[in-house]
Amino acid sequence: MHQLWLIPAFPLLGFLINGIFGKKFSKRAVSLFAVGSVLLSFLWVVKTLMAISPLETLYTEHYFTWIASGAALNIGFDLSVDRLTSVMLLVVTGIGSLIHIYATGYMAHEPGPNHGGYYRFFSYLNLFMFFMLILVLAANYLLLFVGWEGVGLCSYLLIGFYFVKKSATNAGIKAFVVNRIGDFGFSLAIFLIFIQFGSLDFQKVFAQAGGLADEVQAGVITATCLLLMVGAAGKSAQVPLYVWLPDAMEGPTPVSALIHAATMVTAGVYMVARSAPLFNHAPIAMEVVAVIGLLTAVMAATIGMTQNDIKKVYAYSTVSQLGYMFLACGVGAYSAGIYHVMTHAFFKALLFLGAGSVIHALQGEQDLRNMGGLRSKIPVTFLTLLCASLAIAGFPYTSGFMSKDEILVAAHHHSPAMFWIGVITASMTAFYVWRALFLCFFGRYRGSAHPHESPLVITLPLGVLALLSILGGFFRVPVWLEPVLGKAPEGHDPALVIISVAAGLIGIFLAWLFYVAKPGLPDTFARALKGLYTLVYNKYFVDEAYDAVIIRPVVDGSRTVLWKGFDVGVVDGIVNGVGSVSRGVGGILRTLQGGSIRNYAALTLLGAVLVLAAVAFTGGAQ
Amino acid sequence: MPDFSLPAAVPISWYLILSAVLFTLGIAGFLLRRSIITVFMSIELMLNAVNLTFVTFSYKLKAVDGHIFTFFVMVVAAAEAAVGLAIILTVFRNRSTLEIDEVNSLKL
Amino acid sequence: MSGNFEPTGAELLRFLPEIVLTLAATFLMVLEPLTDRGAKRALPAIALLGLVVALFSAIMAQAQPGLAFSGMIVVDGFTTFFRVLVIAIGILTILISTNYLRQEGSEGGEYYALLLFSIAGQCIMIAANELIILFIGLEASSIATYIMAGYLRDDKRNNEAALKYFLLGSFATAFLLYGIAWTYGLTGTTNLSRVREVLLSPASPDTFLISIAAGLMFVGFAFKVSAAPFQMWAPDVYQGAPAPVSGFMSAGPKAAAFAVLLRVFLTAFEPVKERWEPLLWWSALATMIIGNFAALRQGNIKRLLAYSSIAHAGYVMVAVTAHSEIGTTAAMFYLAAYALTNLGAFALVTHVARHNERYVEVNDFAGLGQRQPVTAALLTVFLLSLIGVPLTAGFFGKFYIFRAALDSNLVWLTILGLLNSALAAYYYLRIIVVMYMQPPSETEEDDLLPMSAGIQFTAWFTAAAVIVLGVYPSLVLDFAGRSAALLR
Amino acid sequence: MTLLDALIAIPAAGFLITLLLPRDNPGLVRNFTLFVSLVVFLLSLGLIGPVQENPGVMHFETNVPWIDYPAIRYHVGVDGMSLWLIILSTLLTPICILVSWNYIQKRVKEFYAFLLLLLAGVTGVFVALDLFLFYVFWEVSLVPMYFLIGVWGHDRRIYAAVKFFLFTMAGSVLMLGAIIVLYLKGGSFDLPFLLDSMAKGGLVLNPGQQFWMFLAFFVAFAVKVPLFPLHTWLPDAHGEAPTAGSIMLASVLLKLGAYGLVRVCLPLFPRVARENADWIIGLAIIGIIYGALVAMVQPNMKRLVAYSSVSHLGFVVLGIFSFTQIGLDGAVYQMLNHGISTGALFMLVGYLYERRHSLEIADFGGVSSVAPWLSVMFVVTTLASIGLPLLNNFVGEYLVLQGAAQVNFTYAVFAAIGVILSACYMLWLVQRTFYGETPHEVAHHMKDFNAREWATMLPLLALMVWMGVYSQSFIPAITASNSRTLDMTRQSAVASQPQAPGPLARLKEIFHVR
Repeated sequence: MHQLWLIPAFPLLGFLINGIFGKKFSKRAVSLFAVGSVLLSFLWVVKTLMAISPLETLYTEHYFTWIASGAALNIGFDLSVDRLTSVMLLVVTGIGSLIHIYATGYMAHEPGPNHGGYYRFFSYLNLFMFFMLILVLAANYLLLFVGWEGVGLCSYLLIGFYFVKKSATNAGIKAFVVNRIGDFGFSLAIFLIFIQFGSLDFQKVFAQAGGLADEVQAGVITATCLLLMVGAAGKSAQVPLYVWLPDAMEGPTPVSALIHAATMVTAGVYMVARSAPLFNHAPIAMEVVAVIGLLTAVMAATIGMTQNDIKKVYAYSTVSQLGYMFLACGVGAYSAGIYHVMTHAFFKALLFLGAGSVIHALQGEQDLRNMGGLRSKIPVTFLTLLCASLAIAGFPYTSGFMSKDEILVAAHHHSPAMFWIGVITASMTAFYVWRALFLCFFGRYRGSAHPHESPLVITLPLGVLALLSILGGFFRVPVWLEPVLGKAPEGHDPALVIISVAAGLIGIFLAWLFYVAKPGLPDTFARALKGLYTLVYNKYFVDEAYDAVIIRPVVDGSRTVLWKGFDVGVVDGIVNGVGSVSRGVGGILRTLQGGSIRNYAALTLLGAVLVLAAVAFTGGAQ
Repeated sequence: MPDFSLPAAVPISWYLILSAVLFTLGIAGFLLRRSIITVFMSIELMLNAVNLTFVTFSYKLKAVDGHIFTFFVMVVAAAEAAVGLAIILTVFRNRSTLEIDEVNSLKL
Repeated sequence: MSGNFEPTGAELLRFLPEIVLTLAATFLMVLEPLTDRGAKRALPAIALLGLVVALFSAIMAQAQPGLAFSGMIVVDGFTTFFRVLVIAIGILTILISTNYLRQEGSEGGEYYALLLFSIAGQCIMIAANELIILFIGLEASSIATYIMAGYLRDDKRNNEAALKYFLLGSFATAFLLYGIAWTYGLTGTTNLSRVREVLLSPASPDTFLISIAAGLMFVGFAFKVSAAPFQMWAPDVYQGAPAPVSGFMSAGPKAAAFAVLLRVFLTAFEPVKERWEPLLWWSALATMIIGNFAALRQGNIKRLLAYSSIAHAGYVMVAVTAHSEIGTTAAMFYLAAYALTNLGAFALVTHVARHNERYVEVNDFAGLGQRQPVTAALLTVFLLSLIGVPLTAGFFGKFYIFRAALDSNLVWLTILGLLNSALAAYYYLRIIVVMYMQPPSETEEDDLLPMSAGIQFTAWFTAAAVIVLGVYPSLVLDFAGRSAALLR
Repeated sequence: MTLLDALIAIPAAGFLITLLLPRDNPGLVRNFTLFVSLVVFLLSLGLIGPVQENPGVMHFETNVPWIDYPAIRYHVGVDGMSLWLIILSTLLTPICILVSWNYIQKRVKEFYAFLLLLLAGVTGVFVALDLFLFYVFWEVSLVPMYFLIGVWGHDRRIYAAVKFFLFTMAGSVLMLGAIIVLYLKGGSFDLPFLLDSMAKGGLVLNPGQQFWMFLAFFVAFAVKVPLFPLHTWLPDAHGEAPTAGSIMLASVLLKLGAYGLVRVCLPLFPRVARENADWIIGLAIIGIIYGALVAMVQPNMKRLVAYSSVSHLGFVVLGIFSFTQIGLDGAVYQMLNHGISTGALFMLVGYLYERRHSLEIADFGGVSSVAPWLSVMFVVTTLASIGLPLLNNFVGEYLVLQGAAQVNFTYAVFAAIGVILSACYMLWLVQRTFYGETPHEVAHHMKDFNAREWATMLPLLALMVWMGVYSQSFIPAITASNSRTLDMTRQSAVASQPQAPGPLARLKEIFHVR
């Protein structure tokens, strides 16, 4: 026993302490518990991983039976680690710790809607860590689902952190509900897996996955994998369920960095990679995954090019990067996907934290059009963001370059078309990230606030992350993962490398051209491609479409047709109808009682006649 | 030439039919007459029709008890008559009418 | 019918209750003019005494069951059961009436005398094993009740009730009598057992004519039990008559009439049952439906209870239709349970109605829950029993009846009956709603005094009985079961 | 007199004694009834140990003649399934008494008396093994609830109360008929005896009889559950009932119906039940989605929660008629979960009402700013009721859906939609009530929990977590008794349809595509 349970236990403890007593604590104490708990679990991760290595197979610890029903169903509360898990664990706890530290500074003068804001924020954050670690450590699908839903909850709570703002709470609900739609698919997948394999434990399931009849593979496994992909699409903001992520930027920036960039949104990728043994038997499903990933990458990238809110830009870039990861999984390069999960965690977290630092410096200004020329005013932030932008643009030997290269190579291996689309997307990515960078730090300052550099608690994590985004690629994740996820397709064709690098550089150059050299150009383009521009600028009107096609009809229909119509109208109508009918009958019968003796006598006579007729003419038994 | 000679004895059935007719007349009287007194009298008529039936049957059965029943019935009828007239009297006292149709305040 | 005409002691004993009652009644009549106002207080006591003695003699009579007066009277468990029942009803009626009469300012011995005569008549009906005796008992009971219905001479409602009851009653009786005559003529006897023998013998007369006779008699009985299609009189009379008398009529005469109906049709006319089975089936159904549906719209509580009593007659008819021993048992239990429940209810109605019965609308019970919680609670018990909620006598009554019906494969009649009883819940609940869930009306000029001793005793006693029978019905049921077995 | 008899007798006695207490001393009444209910609760805990040793069979059985003609016996017993339902009732009664502490100010005595009578009634239903006894308790539990709604309810209470009474009455009279027929055919009201003679072939019913009698029972239970479309009495009853009434109604009375289905309908009419499972499950699934959709558009909090109950109970029926161990366990467990979480929801809504004197969602907003703990508890309860993992409902819903999926995957697909919708209406309720700006009158009236309210909340909160994290404390008992029930309903040999060839064979099999 290596006490894996301690890893999630620490943040849970932090959550409980801060959640229950935080109101009475000083901010210092709150930060101590919050950051401390995460750091502890980080350290515990490192310790256990070292203890258990080499981790080539799943190491599982069973604690207690969670759900059992008869002999058929027995789901344990089991945690397990292997190399795949280890990467995720280190990313989650490592980045998590940094972001917690950062947050102590960022939220420092956060009064919160009620005085509890500060402790509330950190207790939520710790709760998120707890669920995220459960998700990663889970040894069976249902426990994974626990973390899955849990992180969804925390993201709901943190997006709606400023719960006085309607837009914030709306975004929270949107996130939760869209995730629920994904979870709908995920849960169905779980039922299928249980029906097919009689268990939900990864080991048992994957062990059987190999020896299945073809038609089962074609049928059940494909269905299962597609349903899993639905779940992943919800959590990792893939088409068509990506709509919640941009709105999620309503949350405080550290949240965007931790949950909506580095960790939670990559859970989908992790889940797909984890289910690799299943996907490998479902080629159709893998194709779907790849296509969805690519589609998402392109779509999000295009939107990203037109956004003016710095966080929105990075949000769409996140969506598009996630698309890359799914592309990787789809083409069978799971390890590359996870590799990109890690590097992306580095530079995207950095981008958001940097953006946060900028916003912090500008007292909450988020619109790129009101920034500019901050290069000199907040140099540290600038430099760190520069590193991140280089990484995401795939500048040679930065982390982003390494992982993205792996993916593109694998894609090319699978189908050149995918490779080319990926490349174009890459240059778009470079373009809008650098666009943001230029608009923010170059030119002259267009805003009104008085920018000032952030304190050390903020800049320190930035520094660390900057280092990671430049050099992080040298953790050769694919190699480390081979025993678990198999070899990524080989063959480093230098041409491909050059192409992808070139694409990135072109993107950067165009951004420079548009926003530094000739600032007039964008508007001319926008005017030239009016229709296209508005379409993209308004995110292809997807939200509006959903609203018009799904939400309104359902709500109005429920009100008018179901409730007023069926419930009140039909059912109660029938019930009350029976009532009034019987009252009516009663009224008719009462008119027999006219009160006149002679009528009564007549009726009596009539009755007598009836009686005599009855006895006289009935042949006997009825 | 048709035979107009009456039967030696009146057949039993004639009495029964007669009593049935009387009974029906009683009913008709009850239903058709407006004066409470007359209505009441038609009840007496019905009872007497029954008496006739009793006597007839008792004669047919050559048993005496039928006759005895008639006396019982007459006694009961007398008692009923006494009570009935008393009730009718009170009604008349309070409403000063013997129109049966006007006694219909209790209804529905 | 031949035999010696000096009755033996045993025969006298078997006839003792009737004798006692008649003597007591006559004594009251004689005493009435001799007593001045103050002494009239003693009259109800005497009546009660007479009833109690009669009660004991009825029970003693059961010690020597058998025929009396050359087979005209029969004393068996069935007789005793109903005798005891009607006498008990009489006792409770007196307890309800005394205060009522006092507040109406017409305490008179004759009221009690009439009550006793009526009960005596009912006892004779019950014990009669012979159609003429039966007729005499029925008339004695009816005539006395006619007068009681119109007891308050100067009250228009009383007059009308009496008149209607009298005219229609004697009208129906004529049919009954005509039926008796034909039965006599066709079978040559009026003794129930002999009629049965004749009908079973090869010398049996034409079943067509005999069933006509049976039909004519059914008219008379159905009228007395207010079964459809002869129920019209009941609402008017119950509404018009003094509340205690209405209570009495809904219990005593009804029970007696059902007793003779059972005796005549299940002994004498049993051989031709396939003739009258459908008749009873339809009559039962019609009675339940008319009673329940018409009650839905009633504002006047006396009239509402009248309709309810029609409906309940329908349930008993279901048991009669089953014409089996458990059917008879069920009917007996039901009549007892219903009599207790309804007397209790009418006692409280009398109490709430107050002087000159000014408060007999359902709405006059508004807020009774606050004003007199005990009254309201007791009335609730009776209403729940009428609905047939478990742990009340009414529930077991219904339960046994429908069990008997299903036992005789009257499936549809049972289903319809059950639905009827569900529907009936509505108008009983309305009273509870008014009592507990609506505020008292302010328009009342004279406030509600506490219950008089008699009414209090009646209400508590009947309520207790209703609940005891609801928890442990065997108390009554076992005896009823054994008596039902004795019939024939 | 076993412990079980005491659990019925003590509240019944308490009911009578309470009625005798002085009217002018409500404090005494409250304390007395609270004491009684707590005693009952503690005693009921005594059932757990013995029952859990061997949950499959009846414990604490008492079987004495009550009425000898016809043979009606006072036959009671408790097994793994009834155990937790009994404890649920005994737990919620003291909570209800505490909830009503300040809420009920008029006719205090009668109110608390009726609560005790209600407890006696429902306990009786859960333990009765004699069908007649079962019916008696069934009806007895009806009366106090009728008064609780009708006397202490809101404006349209009378309509609601009468509707409640008549719906249930109409259902149950037919059940009475069926019970009598069973007696006439089987010669006894004793459920175990009837089942035994059925198994031995002593009691044979032709298909027609079976169907109609099954229907009679089923309708009676379906009204109580309530199963779509017989549910319309529920929103009225809940909307108008006082808080305690709503809690008891939702948490306990609705369970009577589901309990009846499992305890009576399935074992007595296994064949018919299985044959008709399809359309019944259809209704259940319609109920799940329908209830959720209608709940979404309710302007009144209590009605919203009421419709959510329709949705949740749909899961229960779905699980029951899936005829799988997993589904049935889930159904029974879901009864408990719904009892806890929905009970808590009604309680919290009641607390909001006591503060704001309104149930219209529109009258609220920004409550969390002024009453943070109240809001936190509400949100937690909400999350429990929308089936968040590690909270109780998740376990039940998962088992039910897994069970349903094993019978026919399509069921699971449609039923799972309800899970999505539940998130919609509940979170929307939370947003409109607790988030946003705080209107003046809310800020003015709203206070956070006081000690009494904490005392009512914490046990339920603890249970939500406990039942969600460590269901093994509860489920084994349920499983044992359910497997016995299932054995009774087991068919001789369920014919398996032939394997369709082709790649999607197994998938078709799972989806029951033929």
